[in-house]
Amino acid sequence: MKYTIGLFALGTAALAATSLITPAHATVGSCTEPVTFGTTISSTGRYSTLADKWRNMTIEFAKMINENGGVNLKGCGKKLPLKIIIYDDQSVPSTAVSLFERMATVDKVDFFVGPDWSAMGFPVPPVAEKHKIPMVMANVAAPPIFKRGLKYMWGTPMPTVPNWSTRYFDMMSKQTPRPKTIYFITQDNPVTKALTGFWSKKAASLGYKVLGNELFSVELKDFTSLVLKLRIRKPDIIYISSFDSPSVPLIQQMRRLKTKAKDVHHALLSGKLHKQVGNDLEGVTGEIPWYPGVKGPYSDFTEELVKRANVDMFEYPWTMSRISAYLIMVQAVERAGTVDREKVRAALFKGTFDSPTGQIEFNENGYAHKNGAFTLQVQNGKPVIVWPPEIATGKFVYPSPSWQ
Amino acid sequence: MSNYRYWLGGAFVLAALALIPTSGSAYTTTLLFTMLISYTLAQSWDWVGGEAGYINLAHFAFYGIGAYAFCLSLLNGIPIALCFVIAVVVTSIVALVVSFPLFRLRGDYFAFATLAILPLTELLAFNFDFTGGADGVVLPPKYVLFEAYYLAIGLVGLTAIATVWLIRTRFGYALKAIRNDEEAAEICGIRIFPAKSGVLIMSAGFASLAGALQGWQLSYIDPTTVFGLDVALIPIAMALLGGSGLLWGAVVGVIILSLFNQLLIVSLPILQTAIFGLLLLLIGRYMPGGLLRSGIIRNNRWIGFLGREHDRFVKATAGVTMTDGLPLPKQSDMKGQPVLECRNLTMAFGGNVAVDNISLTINAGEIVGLVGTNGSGKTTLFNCISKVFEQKSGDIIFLGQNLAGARRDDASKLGIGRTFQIPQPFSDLTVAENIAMPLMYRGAVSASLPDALGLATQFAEYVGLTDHLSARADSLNLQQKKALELARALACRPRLLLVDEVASGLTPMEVRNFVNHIRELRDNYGITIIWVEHIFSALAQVVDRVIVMEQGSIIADGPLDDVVRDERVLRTYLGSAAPEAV
Amino acid sequence: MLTIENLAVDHGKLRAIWDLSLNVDTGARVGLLGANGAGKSTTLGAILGIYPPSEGDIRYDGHSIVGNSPPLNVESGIALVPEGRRLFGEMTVRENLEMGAYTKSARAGVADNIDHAFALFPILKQKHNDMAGTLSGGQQQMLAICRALMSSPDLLLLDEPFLGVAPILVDEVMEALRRISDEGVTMLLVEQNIHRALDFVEHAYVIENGRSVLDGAKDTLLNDPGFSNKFLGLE
Amino acid sequence: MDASIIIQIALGGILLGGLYAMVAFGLSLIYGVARILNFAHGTLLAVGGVAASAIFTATAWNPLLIMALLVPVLGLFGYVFYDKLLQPLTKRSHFEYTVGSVLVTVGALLILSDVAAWIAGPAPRNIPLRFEAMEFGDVIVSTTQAWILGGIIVFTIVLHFYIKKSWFGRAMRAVTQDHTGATICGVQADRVHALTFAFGSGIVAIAAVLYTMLFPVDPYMGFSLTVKAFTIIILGGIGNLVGALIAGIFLGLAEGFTSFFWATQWAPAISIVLLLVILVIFPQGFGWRKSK
Repeated sequence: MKYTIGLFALGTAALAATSLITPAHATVGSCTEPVTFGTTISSTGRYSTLADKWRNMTIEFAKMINENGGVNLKGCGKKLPLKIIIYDDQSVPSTAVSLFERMATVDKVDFFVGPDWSAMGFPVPPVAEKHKIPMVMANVAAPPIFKRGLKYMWGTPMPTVPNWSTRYFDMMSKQTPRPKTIYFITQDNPVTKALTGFWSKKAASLGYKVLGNELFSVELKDFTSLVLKLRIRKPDIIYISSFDSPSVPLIQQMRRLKTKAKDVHHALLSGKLHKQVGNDLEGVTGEIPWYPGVKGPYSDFTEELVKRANVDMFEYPWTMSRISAYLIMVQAVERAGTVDREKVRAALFKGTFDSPTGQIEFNENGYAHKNGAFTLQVQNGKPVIVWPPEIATGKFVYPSPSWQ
Repeated sequence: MSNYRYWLGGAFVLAALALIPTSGSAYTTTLLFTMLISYTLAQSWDWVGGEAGYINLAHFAFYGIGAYAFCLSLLNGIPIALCFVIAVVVTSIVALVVSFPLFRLRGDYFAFATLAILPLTELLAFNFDFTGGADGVVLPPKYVLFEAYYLAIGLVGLTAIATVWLIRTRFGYALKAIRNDEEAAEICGIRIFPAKSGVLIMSAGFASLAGALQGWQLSYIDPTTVFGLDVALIPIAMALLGGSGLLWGAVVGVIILSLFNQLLIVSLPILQTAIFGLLLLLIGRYMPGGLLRSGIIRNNRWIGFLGREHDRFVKATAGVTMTDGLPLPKQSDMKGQPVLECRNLTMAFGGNVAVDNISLTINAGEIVGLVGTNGSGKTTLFNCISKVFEQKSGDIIFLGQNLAGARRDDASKLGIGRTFQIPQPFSDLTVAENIAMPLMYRGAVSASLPDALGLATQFAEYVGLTDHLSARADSLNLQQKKALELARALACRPRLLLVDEVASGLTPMEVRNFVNHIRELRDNYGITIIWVEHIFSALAQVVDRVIVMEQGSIIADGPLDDVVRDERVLRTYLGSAAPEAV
Repeated sequence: MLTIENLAVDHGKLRAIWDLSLNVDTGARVGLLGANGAGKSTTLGAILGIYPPSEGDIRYDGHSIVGNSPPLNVESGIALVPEGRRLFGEMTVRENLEMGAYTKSARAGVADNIDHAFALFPILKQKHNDMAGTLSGGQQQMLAICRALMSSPDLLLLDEPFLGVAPILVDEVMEALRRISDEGVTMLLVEQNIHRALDFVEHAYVIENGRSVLDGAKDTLLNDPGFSNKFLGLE
Repeated sequence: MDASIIIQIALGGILLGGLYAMVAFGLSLIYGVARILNFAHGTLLAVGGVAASAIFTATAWNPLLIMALLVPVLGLFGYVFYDKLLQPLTKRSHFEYTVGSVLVTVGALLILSDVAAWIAGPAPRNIPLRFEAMEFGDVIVSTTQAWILGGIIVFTIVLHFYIKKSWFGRAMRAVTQDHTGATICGVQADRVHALTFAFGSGIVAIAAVLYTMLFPVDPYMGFSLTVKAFTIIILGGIGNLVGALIAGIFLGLAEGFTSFFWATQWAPAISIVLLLVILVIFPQGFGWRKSK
C-alpha cells in the first residue's frame, strides 16, 4: 500500500512541478495589451559566440520602439507598446522547439521573431505552422529551409546565399590584371557550403579556373597541409567561406607560411576575426551587410540601437539580420493595422520592407532573395567599404600588397 | 501480489501521460516528450553502466545513428514503421561491430575509448555524402509532436519492462556477475563476451529508437545536434544522479534534472547552466551513490521504496523440491579412472616460472591434498586447471578432453569447480544470488532465477549460511565468505572440485565439520577433490594422498604419513633446521 | 620499545584482530607466528598506522602511537617490509630505495643508506638500474628489505620476508637480517615457516583467529612438545 | 614530392600534437594517482586560455608572465577542487567514488564554462602575438612556433626530470604504481593526490597559454580537448609522459598527412580510427602496464 501511495504522491508531485513552470497567461490580439513578440536567442552554448549580445540589444529595441509610442495599429486607432519575450535556447534545437511551444501556448505571444541557425531553422517553423503564428527568422540562411512549403515563415538571413558575393565578383571583374584562378576553402557548415556551392559554379561560368575546393571541419587546428596546397597551386583569388573563429588559425598559418595571392577574400568577415588575427588580416577583403555610416531607411535608428546596446557592427555583423527581422515584423504589424495573425501573414507574404541594408523583398517562400552585401577591405587595420563605388569609403587596393 | 501493483502503477503512469496532450498545453507535451526521450536514453545507458558496470560514454552516438538511419530511410519513402526497424537494426550492427574492440578493454579504459566514438560518428556524419554532410537530413515539415509523443510513451513502457525484465532474469544476473567480477562470472559458467555485447546491443537499440523519435519530431537532424559532445553527458548524469543500477534511478534523475533545467531556462536569463552544474556537483559530493541511495530517501516511509536494490524485487520459488542433502546428481561410478591428467604443465609470468613442468594424475573419487609453501605454485596450478590462465606449455586432460585453449566457462561447464584463496564473491549481490548464479548458467539443467534462488537455499544450508541468505556478500566475514565460495563452487555441480585454503582460521570443531563435508561430497556425490591447505591436521583427517610442491615442481606425492617423514619435504616445506641432505 | 595491549582491529564491519598483546624489547628479534588469516599482517599494518585500531593501545618508545598516520610512524623510526613486497615495479632498484627514504628526516642519509644496502646485497648494486618488476622473487624481497632500511628505522616489521625466495637465497637473506639486527635494529618478524622463524627470533608470539594464544622464548617453545605438533598439525 | 613540404607538414603536426600532449600530461598524472575520470580537465584549459587572453588584452604582458600568474591560480584551484570536493569521496565505496567523481567533474565542467562565458563572453579569443618568420630553404617557421615548440620540448624535459628526480615526482609515480607501497614509505597519499591535482592543473595553465598563442579558445571548447587527451592517454599509457608526448605527436602527424594526402575534412577522424585499430591490435595500449 505504501508503495502505491508513494507512487501516486510522486506522480502528483511531478505533475505539480510541471504545471508550476507552465503558468497560464494572456489573451491574443486585443487592443489593450502590448503587442508581444517571442524569440529565443542562443545566449549560451555552441552558437553563443555569435549571439551573446543580442539579449540586451533586443531589450533596447523594444525600448526604442516604445519611446516612439510603440507599434502603430490603425485597427485600434492608437499605438500599442511592444513587448518581447526572450528565452535562451542554449543552442540546443529541442530546447528551442519546446520554448517556442511554450511561447505559443503558455506565454501566448502574438508573433515570433527569430530564431537563428539552420539547426533551429528546420525544427522550429513547424511549431509556428501548427499554431498559425507568423515568424520572421533571423540568421537562418540554408536555402532548403525555405523550400519546405511552410506558410508562416519568413527569413532575413545574412548571407543570402545567391547574392552574397555578387558585388565582390563584380568588383573583381573590373580589376587589372584580371584574376584568372580561384581556390575555395570552406568550413563544413550548411551556410558556408551553400555559399561555395553557388559561387564555385558561378565562378567557373564567369571564366575563372577553379583550382581547388577544400572542406575543413571546425575541429581542424593545423592547416599546414591546406596552406601548402595553396602554395603549390598558386591561385589568384583565395575565397574563404567560413565563420570567423574556425578560420583564425587558417589566416594565421597562411600568413606564417607566406601564402601569395592577388586577393584573399573572407566571405564572412568580422571584427572578431580581426581582433584575433590582428595585422594578419591586412588587405583581406570581406563582406558586411551594413555598417554605421551607410545611409538608408532606419539607419539612424539602427545606429542609435547598436550604440545603446554596445554592439560593434563589425564585430557582430550578424546582428543586422536580427534587427531586420524585428523591423520587418513591426512594419508588417503596422501594415496590417492589427495584431490579427492572419492579416499580418498576408502583409508579410511577398512583401517588401525597409531596412538599413536596403529594401528587403520576400519571394513566395519567405526568402529575402535580393539582399547583397557591401564589399570591404581591411586597410591599415580598419574596415573600409570599397564596393559598390557609390557608397565606398575608400579605394580597393589591388593586387593586395600584403599577400605578395 | 506485488507484481500486480507494479503493472497497476505502471499502467496508471502511462495512462496519465497519454492524457496530457488532450488536457495540457503543447508546451507540456514537448516538455514531457523530451523527458520520455531522456528517460529512454538514461535507462538504456544504465543497463550497460549500472548493471554490467561498463561506463559507456558513446551511448549518445547510438542515439544519433538511430536518428540518422530513421530519417534517411523515411526520406527514401520507406514506410515509417519499417524506418524504426531499420534504425534499430543499423544501430545494433554498429554496436556489435564496436563491441569487439571495446570489450577488449576493462574499467576506465573502456570509458576512455568510448569517449572517442562520439566525435568519430559526428565526423563521419559530416563527411559522408549519404548523410547529407553538414546540411543534415531534412524531413517534410510535418507537425508530429503528438504522434511522436504517443510512440515515446510506448517506448518508455518498453524500456521500463525491459528494465524489470533485466532485474528478474538470468541475463540480468549475468550482467550483475560481470559487474562484480568477470573472472568469477566465468567460473560460474557465464560466457561474458556475448553477455556484454548483448547488453550493449540492447542498450544501443533503445537509444536508436529515442534518436529516431527525436529526429522525427524535430523534422531535421544535423551532425552537431545528434552527436554533439555538449549534450552527450546529460543522460548519463541523469542516471547517475538518480541512482545507477536502481529500478527507479533513471526515472527520478530524469524528472528532477529535466524539470530543474526547464525551470532555470524560463526563469533565469543568465547562468542557468552553471546552476544546473552546481546541482550535479552537490549531489555527486554529498550523495555520491545517487539521490535514491541517500538516507533521506531510503529512510522515508513514503518514498523509501524508490531506493530499493534489485534483489528486493525477486523472490525464490517456493515449490522447489527439498531434497535431503544437496541437489547434486549422483555421479556415475568411475572410481580409479583418471579424472584429471596434467602432462608437462608449465606456466610462467614473464621470466618467473610459477609451475615448472608438472605431470600429475588425479583419479576419480580421490581426495588429494596439495601442499607447499606460499609461492610454491599451488594456486597457479589451480588457475591453469580452471583456465583462469592458459598454460604456457603442456597439456591438461580432463575426463579425456584436452583443455588447451578452452575458456573458463568451458572448464566450468565440463565440471571443474573451484574456490579462490582470497574469496571473490559477487560483492554487491546477496548470498542467495551468489549461489544461484552458477545454478542458472551451469550446463543443460540451468534453472530460472526463482528456481535457482530456491535451490541456493539448500547449498547455503549445507555450508551454514542459512541465516545470511539475504545478506550482501561484502558484509560477510572472511570465514563466511569462504563458506560462500564453497557453496558457489558446489552449485557449479562439479565433478572435480578445487578447494583453495578453506580451513585456515577455522576452529578445530569447524575444521572437523568441514572435513566431514569434503568426505561426504566424495562419498555421496562422487566428486573428486583437490584441496590446497596449510593445516596438516585438517588434511590428515580425509586425504587419500598428498602432493607437495616447491618452486613450481612436485617434490613428493604419496600418503600423508609417508610424505611428512620425507626429509626433503621437511626441509623445504617445514624449513627444518636439519643439515642439508641430498 | 614496542608494547601492544588488547589490540582490536576492524576491516570495515569485520573484526580481524580481537585481542592481541605483545611486547618487543629494544634490539630484540621477536616472531609473530600463526596460520594464514590469523591476523599477523593486520597487526603489522596496525602498528604502522595503515589500519587504525578500534580498541587497545600501541606504545612505541613509551608513547601511544594510536591514530598516527603511517608517514608519522615512519618518521619516528618504524619501517615495514610488507606482505607481497609492494615494490614500485616500474621504478628502478635505486628509485625504489630512494622512495624508502621519502620522509624528511631520512632524506639526508640517502647516499649512505644506499651504500649500506648495496653492501648488504651486492646483487642490488649490480641491478641498480633495472626496473624492480623485472627482478626475481628473492631479489625483490631483498629490495623490499633494503627499502624499509632506507629510513634508518629503529624497529623493522617484517612480513614473511622469505616468501617466494629461492631456497638458495633464503640463507643469504637471513644472514643479512642477522647483520641488520646486530647493528641494533629491533625486529618483529611474521613468518609461517615455524622452524625458520624460530631459527631467527629469540622470542615468539603465536596468534590464532586474531588472538594471542601462546608466547615464550625460542627455547621454551622448541621444547614445548605441544607447540611443534600443533603447528605441524600432527596432534 | 618535395622534402620541404614533408618537413613543413611534420612541423605543424608536431606542434599541434605537442600541445595535445601537454593537455594530456596533467590528465594522465591525475588519473594515475587518483583514478578519477576528470571530465573538467580540458575545460580548465579553455577557461585558463580565456583568462590568459583577457589578461593579455588588458595588459599586453609577456605570455611568460601570464603563465607565471596563471600557474599558481589554477594550481590552487586544482588543490581546492580535489581537497574539498573529491577527497571526501575517497572514504566511500568504490562505486560511490566513481559515480560521485563523474557527477562532480561533469558539474564542474558545466559551471566553469558557463561562468567563464558569463564573465568574459563566449567569443573565441587568443593571444595575438606575432613574431618574425624564419626561413630554412622552403621551410618556414615563425618565431612564435619556434618558441612554442621549444617551450613544449623544454617543458617536457623539465617535467620528465622533475617527475623522475624530485621527491614529489617520485611520490606521484609511487602512488600511481602501488598506493599501499607508497604509504609504507611514508608518503601521505591524500596530500599527494591533492598536490597532483594542483600540479596537473598548473600544467594546464602552461598548456593554456601556449595553446592560446596559436589557436583561438572559447569557454565551450574544453570537452573536445578532454576527449583528445583521453585518446592520447590510452595510446601513451597512464602516467607515462614520454608515451603521451609520442602519442600526441603521432596523432598530430597523422592528422597533418591525412589532410595533405587525402582530404582536409578527414583529418580529425584519423586519430580516432587509429585509436580503435590500435586497440584491436594491442588491447592494452602501447605503454599499458598490467594493472591490478
